[in-house]
Amino acid sequence: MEVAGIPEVYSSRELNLAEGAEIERLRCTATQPVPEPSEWLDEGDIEKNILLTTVERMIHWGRHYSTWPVNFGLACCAFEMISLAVSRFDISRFGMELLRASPRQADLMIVAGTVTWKMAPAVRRLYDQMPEPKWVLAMGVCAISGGTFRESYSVVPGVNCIIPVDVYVPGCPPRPEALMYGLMQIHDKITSADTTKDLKLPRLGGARQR
Amino acid sequence: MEATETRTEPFVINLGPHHPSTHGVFRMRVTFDGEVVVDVEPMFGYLHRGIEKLAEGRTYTQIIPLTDRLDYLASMTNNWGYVMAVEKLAGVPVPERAEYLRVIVGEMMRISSHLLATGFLINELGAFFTPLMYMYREREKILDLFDMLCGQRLTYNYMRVGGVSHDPPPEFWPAVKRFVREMPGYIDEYEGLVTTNEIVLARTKDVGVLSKELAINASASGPFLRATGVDWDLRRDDTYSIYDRFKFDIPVGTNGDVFDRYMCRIQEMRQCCRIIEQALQQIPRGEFRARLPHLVRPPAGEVYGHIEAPRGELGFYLVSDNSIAPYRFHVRPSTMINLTTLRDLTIGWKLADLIVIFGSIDVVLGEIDR
Amino acid sequence: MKSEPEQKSKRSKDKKRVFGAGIARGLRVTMKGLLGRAITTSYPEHKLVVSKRFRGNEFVWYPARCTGCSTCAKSCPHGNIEVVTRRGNNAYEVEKFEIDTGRCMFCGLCVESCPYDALCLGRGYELAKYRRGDLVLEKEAMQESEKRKPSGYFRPKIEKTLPAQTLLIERAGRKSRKKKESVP
Amino acid sequence: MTVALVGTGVAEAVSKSIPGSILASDEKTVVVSADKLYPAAEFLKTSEFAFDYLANLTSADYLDYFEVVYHLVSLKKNHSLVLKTRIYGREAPAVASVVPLWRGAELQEREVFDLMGISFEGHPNLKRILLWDGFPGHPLRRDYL
Repeated sequence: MEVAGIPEVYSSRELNLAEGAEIERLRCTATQPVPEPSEWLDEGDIEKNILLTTVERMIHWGRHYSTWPVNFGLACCAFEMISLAVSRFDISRFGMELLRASPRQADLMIVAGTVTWKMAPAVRRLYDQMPEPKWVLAMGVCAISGGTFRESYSVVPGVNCIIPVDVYVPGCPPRPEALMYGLMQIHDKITSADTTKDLKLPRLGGARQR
Repeated sequence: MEATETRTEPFVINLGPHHPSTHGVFRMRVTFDGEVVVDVEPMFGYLHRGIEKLAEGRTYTQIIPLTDRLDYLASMTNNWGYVMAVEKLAGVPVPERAEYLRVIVGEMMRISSHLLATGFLINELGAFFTPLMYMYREREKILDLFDMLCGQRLTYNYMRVGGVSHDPPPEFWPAVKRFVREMPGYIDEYEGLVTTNEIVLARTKDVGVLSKELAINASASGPFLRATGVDWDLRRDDTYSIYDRFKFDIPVGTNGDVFDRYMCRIQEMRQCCRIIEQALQQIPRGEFRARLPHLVRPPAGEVYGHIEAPRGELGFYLVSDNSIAPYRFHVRPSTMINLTTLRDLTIGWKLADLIVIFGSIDVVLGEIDR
Repeated sequence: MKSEPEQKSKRSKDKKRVFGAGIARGLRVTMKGLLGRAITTSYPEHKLVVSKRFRGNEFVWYPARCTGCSTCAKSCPHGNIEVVTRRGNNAYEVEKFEIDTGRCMFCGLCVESCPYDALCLGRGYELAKYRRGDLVLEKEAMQESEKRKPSGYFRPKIEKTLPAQTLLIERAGRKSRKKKESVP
Repeated sequence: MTVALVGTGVAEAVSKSIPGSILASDEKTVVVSADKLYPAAEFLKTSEFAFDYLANLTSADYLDYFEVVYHLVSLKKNHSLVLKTRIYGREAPAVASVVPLWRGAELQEREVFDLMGISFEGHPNLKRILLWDGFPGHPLRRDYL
């Protein structure tokens, strides 16, 4: 990286060391799975039904028909994800027009493939860069648990060690239809979520105190 | 760059590991002077899964699913290369029918892989997603056939030591015949849309030229090597399996630029169709899998088996100590070695050309990082 | 590269250019796409028939046939199958038979190695779950039922009874002469 | 069809030119000593053998010694050879780099350095490639974990 006449700010060596240190730091801290954001699953019917009905339903309806996934291919599963985006299984039918290249424009992250420790800080950063509310879909067994590479020295044993996962789609790789089914599960989750909780506003009606 | 006084301060851009044009999790640390590439440093390892280490603890049969996940766009040829190396090591004969089946699926895999390579290349030229839609249409047909054969679309686990796992069902044959009959027409369609397109020609002709000498010295292989004019194809020059029974040409480029790589792939697809057609005519009836004990236990020794995978020479180096698992398992990654010359190819070109040149090498990260 | 396209492009340059010819050509491609048969599958409404040998993301296990020999567990590349047996009268009783589909790569080696045809792969793929723990299949979640059908992977008897696969090549291919094809 | 040259014949020619370089040879392979590797490789490239293409470079750990394996091919004459060298000692094993002869060795030598811990003297940019800086140990060694 040396260009004559101009002093370097950081050498390649320093940058590599800094990257290695960050990987090691994450590797030491991320040992336990992050629990799934699934508390809403246990909510009773009555609690679910007391809503800011119309407005909330409208928001959810709009949201679940325009979930934009971030174009985040890691390994083999990425090509099934692309299969989903192109002609035969067209995800435009679900309002997921494009796989966004930037995480800032996306609200769904499809973790498609093996997450290695070297990639883990990048995955974490991409997740942090996505605007709220956001959902994560772990596609394929490598993302769910490390899969066949779980015992390897360089593979994260499940992406849920780094980021919370909403839906797990098993398969190695799952068929595009299986992934579509997973996306529909995400839609279900969106429509039955609780907006006021996301917005951290005091609930109207005093149905429940958190 | 004549006017040196207008030179800007160089700056560094990290392309990847998450970037839509890097075919996965590849990363380049690129130094630019204005928009001109001054230095490229490829960085890998973002998909390093330790397959070589894992394989040391698995039996020879259990490694086959691992090889699927090496170059996941050409799983069949990976299977093939690996089982061929083991057969060479253990001295296992392969039935005729299995050899023909391997050729048929191997060549179909090559078509499918080249379709993606050209599709993504044109995608990166700016024709966003439309060519990919065309290419995927044909690829889905091949995947359907593989699905029929072994029940998966991407990771097949089809070949076994001493043959293949399944005989194709009866409905496989008319579908393959029909596919081979129709495929040249589809290739014409792509060529009509793309090859004579002026934008494509302007962006690819004489871009990223690789010389013959450098290509050989840098151990390039596959269409990347042949595009430079080196007439070297393992299917003919180090004949393996039954390739000596087929008539096919090996397309060779002259210039070694991006366009030649594209043309090599397109013409190779036509040759693949020819090979499949001949194989379909010649295929005999009979056994498709040799009768072997459940656990393969090759004698102590070592072997280097290599085949012409869609992306180049794919080699497997195995060391056996007469146990049920290999002592050492090494994969010669074709695309990683092709990337040796990335720096030479891209310096002096602009950012947009860097993406195109990189796309023309056609990398698959699963194989590079293993 | 000596290529025909180069000659072609020269030829097309020599031709006299007609205003709007390019647009017409482009529209012809569009019309062809518009009038041809669509290849998109509208998934939740129309489902593709999967292959007869489809390796789905679930397992079908027959407790009556299983002897608890654990050949499947031995052939699994990463030890994903857990079998616990208890000595019963005259045979082993399978106490625990567990496969973690959140780790399994569905390579089918266990099915291939089963000497009693007691383990089959399933045909289901719609198995996305909200919780990681739900992906672990236990004995009860693996027995054959109306929803859980075995696949014909390495089970030729089952394969014969399954419906034919939807092939894209038959749906989107060009019209071909109907001819009786021989099976090599 | 690529002809695999008989190792003993090649070994004779190599030892004639570079005395004392051959450790062993058999039908398939030629094993040269680690300190004479570079001249031997140079001889194989420039002499009548004309090995202009380095197909594969890898290494294996036999606990007593490390073996670095070079699969050489001549595209002109269409023949091949397996060249090996042995490095004794597990602390800081080192061997000369062949990058000046074959550029194709560049990334493969870095990989061997990363995963097996053999350093190549004279390599232009020898640093970790697949794993990150600060990774403990070299995973492909037999005694790793």
